[in-house]
Amino acid sequence: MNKLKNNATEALEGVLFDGMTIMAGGFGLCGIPEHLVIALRDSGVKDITVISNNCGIDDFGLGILLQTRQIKKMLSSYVGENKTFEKQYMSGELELEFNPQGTLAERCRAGGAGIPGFYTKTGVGTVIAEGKEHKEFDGVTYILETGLVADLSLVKAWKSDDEGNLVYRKTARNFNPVMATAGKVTIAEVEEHVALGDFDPDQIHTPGIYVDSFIVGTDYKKPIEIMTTREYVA
Amino acid sequence: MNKLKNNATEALEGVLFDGMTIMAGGFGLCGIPEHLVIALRDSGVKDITVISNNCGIDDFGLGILLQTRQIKKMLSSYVGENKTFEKQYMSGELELEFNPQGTLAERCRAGGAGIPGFYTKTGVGTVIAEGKEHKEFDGVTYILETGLVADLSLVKAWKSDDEGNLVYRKTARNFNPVMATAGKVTIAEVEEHVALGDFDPDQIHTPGIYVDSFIVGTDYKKPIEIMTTREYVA
Amino acid sequence: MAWSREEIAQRAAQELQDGFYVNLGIGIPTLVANYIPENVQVTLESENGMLGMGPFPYPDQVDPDLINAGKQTISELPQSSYFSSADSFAMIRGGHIDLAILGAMQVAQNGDLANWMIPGKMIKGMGGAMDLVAGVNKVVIIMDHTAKDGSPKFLKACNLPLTGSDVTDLLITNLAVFEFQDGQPVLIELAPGVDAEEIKEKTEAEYTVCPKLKRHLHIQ
Amino acid sequence: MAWSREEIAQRAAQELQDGFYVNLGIGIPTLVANYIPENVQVTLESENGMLGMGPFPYPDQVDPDLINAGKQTISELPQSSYFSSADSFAMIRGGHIDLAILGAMQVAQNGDLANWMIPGKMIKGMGGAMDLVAGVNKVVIIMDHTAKDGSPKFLKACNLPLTGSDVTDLLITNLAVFEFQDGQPVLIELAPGVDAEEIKEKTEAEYTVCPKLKRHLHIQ
Repeated sequence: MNKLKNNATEALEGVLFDGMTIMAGGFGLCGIPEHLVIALRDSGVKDITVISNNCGIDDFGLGILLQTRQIKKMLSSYVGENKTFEKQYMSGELELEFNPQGTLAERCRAGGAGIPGFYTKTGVGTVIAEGKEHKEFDGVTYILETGLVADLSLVKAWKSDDEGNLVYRKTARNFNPVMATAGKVTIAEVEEHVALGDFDPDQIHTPGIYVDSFIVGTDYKKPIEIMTTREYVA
Repeated sequence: MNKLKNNATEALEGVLFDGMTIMAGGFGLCGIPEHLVIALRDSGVKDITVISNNCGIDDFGLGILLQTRQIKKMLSSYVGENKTFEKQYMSGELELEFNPQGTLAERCRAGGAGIPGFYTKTGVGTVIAEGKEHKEFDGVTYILETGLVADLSLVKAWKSDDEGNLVYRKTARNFNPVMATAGKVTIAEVEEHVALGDFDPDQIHTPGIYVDSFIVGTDYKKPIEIMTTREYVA
Repeated sequence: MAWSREEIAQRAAQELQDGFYVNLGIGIPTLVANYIPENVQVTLESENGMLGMGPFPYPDQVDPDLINAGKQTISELPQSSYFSSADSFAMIRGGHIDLAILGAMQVAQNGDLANWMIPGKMIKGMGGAMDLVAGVNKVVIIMDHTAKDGSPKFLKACNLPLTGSDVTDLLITNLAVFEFQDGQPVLIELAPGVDAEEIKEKTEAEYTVCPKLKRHLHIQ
Repeated sequence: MAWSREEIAQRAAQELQDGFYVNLGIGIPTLVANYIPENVQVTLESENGMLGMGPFPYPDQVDPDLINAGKQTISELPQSSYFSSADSFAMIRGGHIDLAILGAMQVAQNGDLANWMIPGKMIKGMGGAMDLVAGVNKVVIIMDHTAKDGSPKFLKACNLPLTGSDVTDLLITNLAVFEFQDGQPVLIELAPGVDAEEIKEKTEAEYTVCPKLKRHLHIQ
């Protein structure tokens, strides 16, 4: 069982089909599977439903799949930074389902954990609650949200060992660990491949059981959306 | 905000009351808050409902609270290694609610995560399902389980920094991280107190937000229930 | 004289207590970090997966793997920890964050909050706002008292789609402060030079006036 | 000639496939680890929070912080990882474990399984058994074909309290192997020297016999 693939195209071989559902990790442009998304575009797979907190920007991240019109539907919590998105959504080309960010994260976690539904206070009394089952626990009203499972999850980690054990870096962790658990197939891309035994087993974020294969990416772009700095005080 | 207390008695000061619900981490005798349990016994607090996967052995771990008859009810998945338990349960002195181990873990996780209820396949068609709401998702039947919150959670970790960030060691992690999230008050005991900044922020298991106070235990007994070894082959 | 953005942030900062874990929204709420009272230590949470958010980084320490929920580059502190989005919102939903300070478009007298969409305009999404207002122990809302056309924003009922129902604990505008007591708004403070009459005129919501109404001469 | 405990374990080990993640129950299932076929690499999960469970430790490497779900001291491997009980059962419940091999008191013809309590006796608890049978992709049950008094244990319906309903995928006894195909048991193999008649006599459950019924001369 060799989980390491030579490149993104090889990793995606045999797992893509039109109309499939794909989860993609990342928050904004932070911790996104850059290379796998490019390979996804190059594959030409169509009518994808994408589950991802955001949809990249016009020319980077998931945004590049909008330019090629490969995305049929997005399930996200925020899509603010994308003109292509706005155009396709307004013209009705693109379907969009908004989920509160925490509900989205928990739906992925539930899907991966074999929990088909859970109750949350988030969204009660808002449009999010419309058509959903309401239930009281101890006098408080909650709504039923369902678990999400994807045909394929694409995640970005910092390091992987041969087993596919993953370690993430800083806030680039975000949705990646839960989405790794919720894909029928999960492919990771990492910046560094380490030898088996290099990780402290207490310090693995995603156990290899969730990772079907991984690639080592090079030349990461990691664009920064909003550069904010402070000045050195002399 | 100094979270470090001098000893277990000081840490428990002001948080105990008769009839309270207490979660205690550990699996068997592995990763149990030994010192806090002793201080709990010495406090004399009565009629406790204890949520813990097991109930220690006769003379160690939670078992010592049975000897003093401080426990009114146990919520556990397995209580096999304890004669005192058996006696008190058979005589009706002690109430007992069995939860499947995964359901117990998930109920704690849900309680800590503000999820009052979730559906699971575990226990469908068994006594565990009796009286619980059944619901179908995609043609499969699940039962509703509820989140658990405790008045107090006692957890055992390996190391803590000043902020109460915790790191666990090997399988001594078990129920401790989820129980840490599900206590209205959470007290940790650790083997080592490290300086702020000693932990890699990527490698913290329980963020300090969940830990109200902690103590550094000494002379850990850590009894082994079943010693199994292999021989060196010459 | 209405409070400036900075003064509103300064007033909101007075809600911070020692040991609090706090989530600050985008915009004016972000400024609150500049006015944390002396002797008060708070830990800032960023819902994309960080506790112990530090200040903006020095230019040579910018790290694309380290951003806040507003996608701005930030820095870490010795007490910082990182976790997944699921763990972050478990923390928020589970009531472990003491205080959130968020902006708003409208607030209603029953505590309803609208701050995520305007029908007819491009909807960007609610991000984590719905989770925050539903989960955080105390929700402080910051907004201008009236819209640009002078119409009130503190209403009998919101007419914009809600972010949460009955979720506001404290409302700080550029003119006044309202505390929700048992779900009912009470006017408790006035900005310098603002009187109760002016608030009455510029507010649609029904509220009571605290007998000990505090008139600020200046923000302290 | 009925299979021994070791031979049952050996037969069960044939269900292991390369790359499988496997949970082994207490008792005979534990022995399966000794018969993992060559060229097959499996990763053992322990539901108290470990993937990549290694063998028993050398006497001087015993670690009280490192035990398996049977509370036995074990060792770790280069690929091991540790996680919480919640994460462990998320893995199990979420269908990520390929195979579980567990002991039983009774199995019914609809796949019902009873392996956790005998009414009237002290109940020790189900531990993780209910979660495992509900969540793991393929559940292999190992048990003696009959009770000590000779009464059948593979029944029309279990009379002991269930661990799970309709959860058995393969039943290996000391006399035979039954595969549940579309929920119906099919006799597919016989232990050496055992014939179909003997199985019929010692079984209460209704089952069909596979046309290609395999008669073992010896376990390979």
